[in-house]
Amino acid sequence: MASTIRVRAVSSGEVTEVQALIQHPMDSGYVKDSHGKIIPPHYIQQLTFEHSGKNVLVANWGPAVSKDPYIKFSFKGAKKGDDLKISWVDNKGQTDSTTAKIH
Amino acid sequence: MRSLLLISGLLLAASTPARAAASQADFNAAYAAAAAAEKQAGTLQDQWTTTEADLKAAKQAAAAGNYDKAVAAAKEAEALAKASIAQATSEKTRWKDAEIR
Amino acid sequence: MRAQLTTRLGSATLALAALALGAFAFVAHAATPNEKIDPAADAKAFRDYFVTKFPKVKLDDFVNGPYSMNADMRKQWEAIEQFPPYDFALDEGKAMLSKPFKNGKTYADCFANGGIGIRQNYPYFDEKEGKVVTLELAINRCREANGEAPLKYTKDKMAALTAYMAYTSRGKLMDIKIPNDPRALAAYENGKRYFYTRRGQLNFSCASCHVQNPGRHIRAETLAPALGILNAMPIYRSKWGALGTISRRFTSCNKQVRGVPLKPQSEDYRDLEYYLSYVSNGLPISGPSSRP
Amino acid sequence: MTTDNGFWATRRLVLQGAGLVALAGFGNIAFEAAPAQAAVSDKYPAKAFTLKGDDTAIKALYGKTVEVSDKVSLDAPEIAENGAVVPISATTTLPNVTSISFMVSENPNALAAYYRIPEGTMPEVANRLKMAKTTKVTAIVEAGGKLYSATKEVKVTIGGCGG
Repeated sequence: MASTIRVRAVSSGEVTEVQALIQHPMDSGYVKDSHGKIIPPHYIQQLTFEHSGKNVLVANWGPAVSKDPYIKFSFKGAKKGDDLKISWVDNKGQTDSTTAKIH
Repeated sequence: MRSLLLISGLLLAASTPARAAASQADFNAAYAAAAAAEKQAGTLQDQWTTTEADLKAAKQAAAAGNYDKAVAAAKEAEALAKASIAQATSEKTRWKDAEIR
Repeated sequence: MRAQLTTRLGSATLALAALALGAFAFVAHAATPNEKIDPAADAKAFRDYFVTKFPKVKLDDFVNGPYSMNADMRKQWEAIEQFPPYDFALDEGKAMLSKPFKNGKTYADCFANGGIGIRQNYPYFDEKEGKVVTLELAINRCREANGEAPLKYTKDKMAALTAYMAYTSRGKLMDIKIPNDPRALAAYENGKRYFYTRRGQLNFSCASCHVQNPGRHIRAETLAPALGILNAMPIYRSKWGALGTISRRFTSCNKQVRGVPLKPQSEDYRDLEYYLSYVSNGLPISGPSSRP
Repeated sequence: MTTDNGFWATRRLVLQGAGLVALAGFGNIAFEAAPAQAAVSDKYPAKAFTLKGDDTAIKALYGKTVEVSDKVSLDAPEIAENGAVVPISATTTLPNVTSISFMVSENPNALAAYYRIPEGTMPEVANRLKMAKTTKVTAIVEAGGKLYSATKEVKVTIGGCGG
């Protein structure tokens, strides 16, 4: 199965800018389906970005983060060609992870 | 414009509630008239969702034995369908007036 | 009972009001019968109308719909397009294009250049058949010719595939041809008729919203200009939380004016697509795109 | 999985004026360990995400009070084009930032996202949030152990809670 995580990590020398998009329904638990039944909550709770063994960002999310969530941030200390590991876990315990090269 | 006035007359007639309780026969007649008009609107590619909703409501009310409600909904559906026919008929030539030239 | 009747009467009255409004909305200039159909002149007038109405909008920017005329919305859109939610669908469409059918053939066998960079040539008029063929229709015909079940026209796989095909055509200019065939001209004219014809209980035509009022709001939505509107298809609408095709957009437009939509890829819809694409000739393909 | 560069280059044709877009190819790796080999401070603050109203959420999340600061910059649209997807970002000139969070006052649960910012990570984050209706949105920056905030109102005409 294709990864649920898409990453663009670009180094401009000192700073690496990271953008990620994750395929996830992010169901809030407040929305009804077409039959009027509540769609149970299903959302990513934690998303972690790790560079050379150290977390560079930990995102804690509630159900108010949009479907197919997006995040952008920047950090120092990485160079082109380095690995960036991204992983998430949702409220049902499902997970995914990927490793991206910094460009 | 003449047809529009005609429709408004029909509409008012349709909206006057029946004094006596409606029967299944009343419903059948009203529904058949509405369905025929809606079919004609269909051939003109101009049915309205509101007409469809009224037809459905009419059927449901009739199935539940509420013929007053069923007849009223069918009559409204007929009025709406006729309005859509009038619209489609007048638009057959009138659309040209809106065209950018 | 009384109350219910009054409510329903309300909606009927609305219908009448809408009709009456329609009747007085225009100073009629009488249509000359048997007018010559001149698509090139139409297209020029169409483009001139928008360029004159929106002098600040660059021609190529019309394909960006409401974002060409609202700075606050444009900023949100650009933020979303930095990493758009349809990104996953593009991958899916790309994979679909090259994945063999059961008989070993692929979509690439049905389309010029393997289906890459050809979006701007659709729809086209098929002189053998005497009808307009849209990209969505061509995709399903390709499937059926190769023993595959057709895709649903409105979303999901069809949207993903057309998204990828549009994506590989970005920046190419819409290039719709009307062959010297009276049937092609008739299809074009029928599409134009559909575009300008008022319908639905709200008595709106496509043009009521997308010619007369682009940039303005209807309920909560900002209306897109008709010029280049299909160049951005398919679109990911936040409202849908998914990609939708041209078929889906036509269908939802009809419903919004309280009209019963036609079947996807019915002849009127195809002709409409033919007309709207033709008058947007020369504007770049920008699809897929995100919209509210 | 790879993506070719021409792909993104074409996109730029249409996206004039958008920020620098570049791409990273990346490989899939099988997922093995549980994702949260996280430090204690990286524990998911489950309770704070269930509360109604900014104040209760802030209390549960931080246990301290917030002061408004012009050194916190919150970027939010005046009118959300669709409440389901509202681009929101925050940045600050304050030093020693350890976290940034976003509160959407009118949502059923005010806390939307809470980012732990380790040393070496810039105090700047952009994300997309849902908003049920017109609401105040607040960015809270934790810097040097204190809380600073900036608030904006976002008008929502198409709500982000379905329908």
